[in-house]
Amino acid sequence: MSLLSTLIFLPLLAGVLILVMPSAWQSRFKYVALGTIVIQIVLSAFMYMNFNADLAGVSDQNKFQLVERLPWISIDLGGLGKLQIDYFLGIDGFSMPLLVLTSIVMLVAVLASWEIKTNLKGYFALFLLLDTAVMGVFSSLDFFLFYIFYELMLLPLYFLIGMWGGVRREYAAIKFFLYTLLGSVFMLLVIIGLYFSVTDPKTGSHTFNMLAMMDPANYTAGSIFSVVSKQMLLGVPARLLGFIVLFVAFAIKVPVVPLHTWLPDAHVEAPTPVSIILAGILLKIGGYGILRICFSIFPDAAVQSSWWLGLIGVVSILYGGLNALAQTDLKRLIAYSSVSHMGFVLLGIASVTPEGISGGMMQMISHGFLSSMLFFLVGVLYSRVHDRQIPNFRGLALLMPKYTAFVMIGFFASLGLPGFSAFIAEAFSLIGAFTSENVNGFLPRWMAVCGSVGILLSAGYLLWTLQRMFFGETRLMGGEEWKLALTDVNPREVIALSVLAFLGVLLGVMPSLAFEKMNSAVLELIRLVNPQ
Amino acid sequence: MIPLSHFMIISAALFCIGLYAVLSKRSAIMILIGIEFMLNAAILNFVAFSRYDKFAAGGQTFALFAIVLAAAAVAVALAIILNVYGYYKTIDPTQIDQLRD
Amino acid sequence: MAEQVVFYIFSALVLLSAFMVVVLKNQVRAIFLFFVTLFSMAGLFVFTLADFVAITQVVVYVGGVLVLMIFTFLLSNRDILNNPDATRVSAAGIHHLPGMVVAGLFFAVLIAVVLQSNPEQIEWIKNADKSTLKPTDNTIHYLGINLMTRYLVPFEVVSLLLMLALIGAAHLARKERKI
Amino acid sequence: MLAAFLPLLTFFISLFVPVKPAGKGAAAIFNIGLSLILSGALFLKVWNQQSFHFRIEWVTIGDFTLYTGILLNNLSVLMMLLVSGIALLVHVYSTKYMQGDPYLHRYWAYLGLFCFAMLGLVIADNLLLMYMAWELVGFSSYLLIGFWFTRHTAVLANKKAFIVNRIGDLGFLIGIMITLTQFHTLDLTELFGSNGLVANAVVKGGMWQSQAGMMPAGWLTAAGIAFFLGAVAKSAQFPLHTWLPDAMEGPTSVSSLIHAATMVAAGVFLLARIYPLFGDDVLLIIAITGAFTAFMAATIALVQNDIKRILAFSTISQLGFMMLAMGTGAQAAGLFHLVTHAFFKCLLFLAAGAVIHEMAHVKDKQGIAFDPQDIRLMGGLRKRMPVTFATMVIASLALTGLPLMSGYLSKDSILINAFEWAEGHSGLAKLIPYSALLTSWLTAFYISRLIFKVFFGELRLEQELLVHVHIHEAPSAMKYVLVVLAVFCFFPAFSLNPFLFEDAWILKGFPVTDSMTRVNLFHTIIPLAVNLIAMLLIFIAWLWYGKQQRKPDFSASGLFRFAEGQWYIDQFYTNVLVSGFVSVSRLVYRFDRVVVDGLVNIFARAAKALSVMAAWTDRNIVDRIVNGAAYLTGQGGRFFGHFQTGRLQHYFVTMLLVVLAFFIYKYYSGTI
Repeated sequence: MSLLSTLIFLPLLAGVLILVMPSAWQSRFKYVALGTIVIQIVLSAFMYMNFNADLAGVSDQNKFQLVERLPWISIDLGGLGKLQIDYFLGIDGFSMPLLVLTSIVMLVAVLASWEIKTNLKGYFALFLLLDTAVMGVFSSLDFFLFYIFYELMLLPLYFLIGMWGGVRREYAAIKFFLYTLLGSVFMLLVIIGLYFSVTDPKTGSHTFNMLAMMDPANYTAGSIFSVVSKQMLLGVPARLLGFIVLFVAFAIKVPVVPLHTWLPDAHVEAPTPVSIILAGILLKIGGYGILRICFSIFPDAAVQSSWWLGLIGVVSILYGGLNALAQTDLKRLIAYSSVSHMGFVLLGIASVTPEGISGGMMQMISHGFLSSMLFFLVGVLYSRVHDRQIPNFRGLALLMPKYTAFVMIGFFASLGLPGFSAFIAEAFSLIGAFTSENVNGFLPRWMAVCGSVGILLSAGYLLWTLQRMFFGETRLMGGEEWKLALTDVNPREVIALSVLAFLGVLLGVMPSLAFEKMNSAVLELIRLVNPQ
Repeated sequence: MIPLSHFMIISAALFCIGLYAVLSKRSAIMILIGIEFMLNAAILNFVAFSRYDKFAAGGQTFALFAIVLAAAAVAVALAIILNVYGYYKTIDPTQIDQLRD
Repeated sequence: MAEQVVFYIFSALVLLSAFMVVVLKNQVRAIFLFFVTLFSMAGLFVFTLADFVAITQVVVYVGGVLVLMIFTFLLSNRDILNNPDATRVSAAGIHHLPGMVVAGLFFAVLIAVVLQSNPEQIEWIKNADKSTLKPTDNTIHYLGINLMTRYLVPFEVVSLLLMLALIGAAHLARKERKI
Repeated sequence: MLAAFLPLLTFFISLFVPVKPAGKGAAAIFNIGLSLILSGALFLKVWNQQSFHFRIEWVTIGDFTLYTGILLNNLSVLMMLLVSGIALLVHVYSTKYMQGDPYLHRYWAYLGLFCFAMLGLVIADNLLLMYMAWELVGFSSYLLIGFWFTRHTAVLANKKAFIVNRIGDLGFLIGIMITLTQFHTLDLTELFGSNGLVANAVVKGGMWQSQAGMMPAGWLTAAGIAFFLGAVAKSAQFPLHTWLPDAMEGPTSVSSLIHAATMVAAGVFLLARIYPLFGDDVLLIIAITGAFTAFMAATIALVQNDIKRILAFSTISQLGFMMLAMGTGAQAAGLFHLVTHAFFKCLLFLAAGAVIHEMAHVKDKQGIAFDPQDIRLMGGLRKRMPVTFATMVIASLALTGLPLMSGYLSKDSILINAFEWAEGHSGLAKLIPYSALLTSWLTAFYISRLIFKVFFGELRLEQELLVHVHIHEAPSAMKYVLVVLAVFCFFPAFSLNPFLFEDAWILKGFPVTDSMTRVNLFHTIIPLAVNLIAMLLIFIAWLWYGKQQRKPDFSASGLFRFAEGQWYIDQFYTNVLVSGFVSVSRLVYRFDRVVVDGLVNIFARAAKALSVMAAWTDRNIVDRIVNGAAYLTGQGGRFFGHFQTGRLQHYFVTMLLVVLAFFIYKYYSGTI
């Protein structure tokens, strides 16, 4: 077993272990999970240390690291050629930071899982299965394998929301499930189309290998997605259509504005650890997919539609921000702020400039840490009094000074205060979007200007919340009872929050920790998308 | 010389009368009698054709077997009928309908 | 010519008595008419030059089967015995219809077959000049030889079977019913 | 470098080291003192000598490497000295002023953070770093304004301050984006050095061209305006000035440090840093904004009754002066005024703080509910707090710009420059120097109104509430700070010649515009005009407020109310913009719920309806068919079941019928 496989399947093993452990050991499940995640963090830290930043990756297998390629399914289909699916893993500058992010966010989620009281066996088994799936998504390079992991994520999430969630959990779970499934079903069509269009240059058979899909030379002449033949489908160029379908699938995950409505519901109803995973990791899969798949496989279509992508990004930023301003539920507010923040990712990516894509990636990482932190904070409050309505709280700073300090760190970090990672991320996304007109002319400058208004909005809603909930004289809806229940953060929570806050600051002060690892990959992607 | 076909016609008629008895009578004994008619009709044919097979005498031999076996069968059948009667207190086959669903 | 007449009389006797057997309501009478039928059959056997078979018929059927039947009848139909006068002919009941139809149809088919076939023209009958029985032939002679040579195995099997059947019958007719 | 990071150390010490507040205070003072010494050393080393630039690689994105580091030149060392100096004084002052506050450790931490951010701001060598420090300054200001977070108004004020500043930050960020796109660097020396990229960029054929890039010329103006927007927010210029008066909710020591001396000056500092970027039209906008703000704030200050608010508006007004100076090309004069203003305004605030401190004491001790900042309740404090009185008068004179004072030098330099500049312009620009002149007269009036109301006459608090209160001189730590600051209000600190601002050493440290020659008529007339009329106004104010003589009642006039309502700008923002925004957001949310999510739900409902229909079809048609088939089979079975009568004869009949049928069929088919 090499490192990546270990990273992927370790949680699965632990999950199985939990399943076979007797239920009488319920109280030990969380320590098993915690131990697993800690090992995972050690492994991913090791991976981070040994990552060679000079190898670009993206479309060249030789430039990937920790590559594992084993033939997995190989069936001779007679007239249809040979079905070739590889167990193909590898990391480059895009996936590596997200793997590290995943392991850290998982740690926080496990720490937040202390609040889960019912059916622990099922919970932790599903939790670790989810971990496996996410790790797999970020490291698989075979499209089929990717799809399997991608779908595998849905299952535990559906149950985690549907079984351990809030009042309307079934509605939220089904909404989430259907939304994501809708995207992925169409994705499957495109995958099959790609499969029949692409041949592996070595074996000559059709392949699901993503890297082979990135090279126009591998497309069979006259096939549906062939670069040269310019097939039309439903009156749209087939490649553009394929791009759009894949983009929609990932855009649901990101989420971008018209497709975002699952997010507030899912977040509000999900239990805290699942919210953390949702916001911290799952949204990133959308961005990652756009980079790894949409842009790399359909670079020509990406160039054509970058203007629209940018527009969607800007709309998401502003629309999410305005929506967040109107919320009275703290969790919902943060959920909408996620929409707004993930808009920066899209805007940055759409610019196809080094600054923009790096900024977008940074925003994903940063949002991973910060939104996890925010949801964790909401969870802290919710676990104490089972209420999250902003008007029901006032003057919490007097009762819970440490908690308030963490909330302020979290809020100011996510509103882009310099010194925190979000600032670097948003600034570079915007800079990328702004320079785009000079560099390649994809995005007009006003988009960056409009996008920057989002920063203002985020200050608005976060500060307003801070003012309404934490400052002023203490006045709680639940009266004395709440006052007793609202104890300050305990050591476990302090550890989880400190880790996140520390990482937020670390990346804010030394962004090169992330940038230098992904730089060559970013440049390679840009060369692939926009070869000039 | 009586033509063979006459024997055959008589045998056919007797067979059908026996058949009718088997199909319609309400008494096990009468059914048994019908069966005997049919056997006799068959025996008649045997012996009628046996006239042209002097040396082997197959027809007559089988007629003898048939008669003897019929007697044995009657003995067994009557024993069964007695048992049925002891069990059902009737020998009307229409009332012994445990085979129905 | 007289042979012909006697044959038809016997034939008529057979058919008529058999018919009466099946249509008579009174079973006692029916059984006795059955006796008449069997006797007439023996007569018909004689016309086929099978005298030994005819005698066997009389001995086995009339002497054995018929006695058994009457016994059984007496054992199982005491109520009918109490009222032996119900002599009505009852062939018109609706439940007789299927039997009648089937029997009629069968009869039609058989007659058709008989009429269509031409037994005298069958190859082995046509060429059977030498092996045709003559009224003067000793049938018992042939039968005895055949039974002890050609049909020895069937003969032994039949005898065994006969014994088994009789033992079975005796067992079934025992007093203690264990069915 | 170290000088900047010491206050950060304070921040961490105060937050995380568990010592008594007093110990933390001592540590903070020690740190900032060390900062001051280091700044002084640096100042001596760098001032008017070669500038010092040190940088390291920070991030590399693509082919673009962003460096970070420190740039020390005349401007930054001057600011460093100023910031650390005033910060030290305020620290010392705070030990007494904030004594006994339960959250004192937070206070020191925030103050440390602020000093760090401010020093970082002045020494940053690139725009991005500067922006970071810039926002951090805003953030620490947010923390300090909301220091008493249980006060509703304080919390509202800090939120407002941050958000308004955020608007400016937005401008700054856009400016950075434009600069980066155009020049591919953010380094200040590379950009704005004497032979820098900005200077070499030209506007040709409607395009703004530099060595690295090209943009439509409109973006040059846009960049200037964007940066200026940042400065407007930070320096509380119209229309983003409304946060500053509200910011007075913070502790007075904070107000004096942040909202009078240093942070608000950051806008001016920014303009000075990136001065070469501004084109003529942007400069004109800056000048007009400055002049208008100065005038507006002065009129408002005339009628306010809250002592700190008066000073806040005065600050806004003075910042307007600085902006005006920047806009009229007198960069040096603006900075000069910045420095002098820092001292006298800080002094004014601290003195006012001493007064408020005493009043608040009275409030706490006697348990009387009144506003300790209301000047209508003060009066006659001259005898009870003589040192405070004396220092405040000195500061006021400096503010008014009377001879021998530092303010005289700096203000005159601005005014004279403005008049000279106006010579070369026409139209609206002509009005600017006159409005500045008018403003400086108004300044004289409102500040003397303040002085006379607070220190002369009788203590109206006693008169109105009929109680006797004890008001003492400020504690010694505060007193000495006041005295030190007062020293810096006199001319010798800046120029040996009390009448000729041209001799001021600060002015010589900066590129001087060519009009700095004493040939012009303005140089004699303007100081004279300013001072004579100012004296007259002070006399009137003395008559009205000091002597309590009958004065015309303006309070009913529209203009008075207009000024008292602060020109209703704030109300406009609250009622129109903020609530507008909130209702827009509600609307958008409704849209989101009803339309976007509604659409999804409609889809879901449609799908559900479809599925209901399908279910109906399924149940009533498909299932009916199936059931029908089953029923038919059942019936057929039952029908055929009748044949299974259990009667042997029936079976036999059937069997024979089949045989017969077979025979008949065979017969007719001819095989038999």
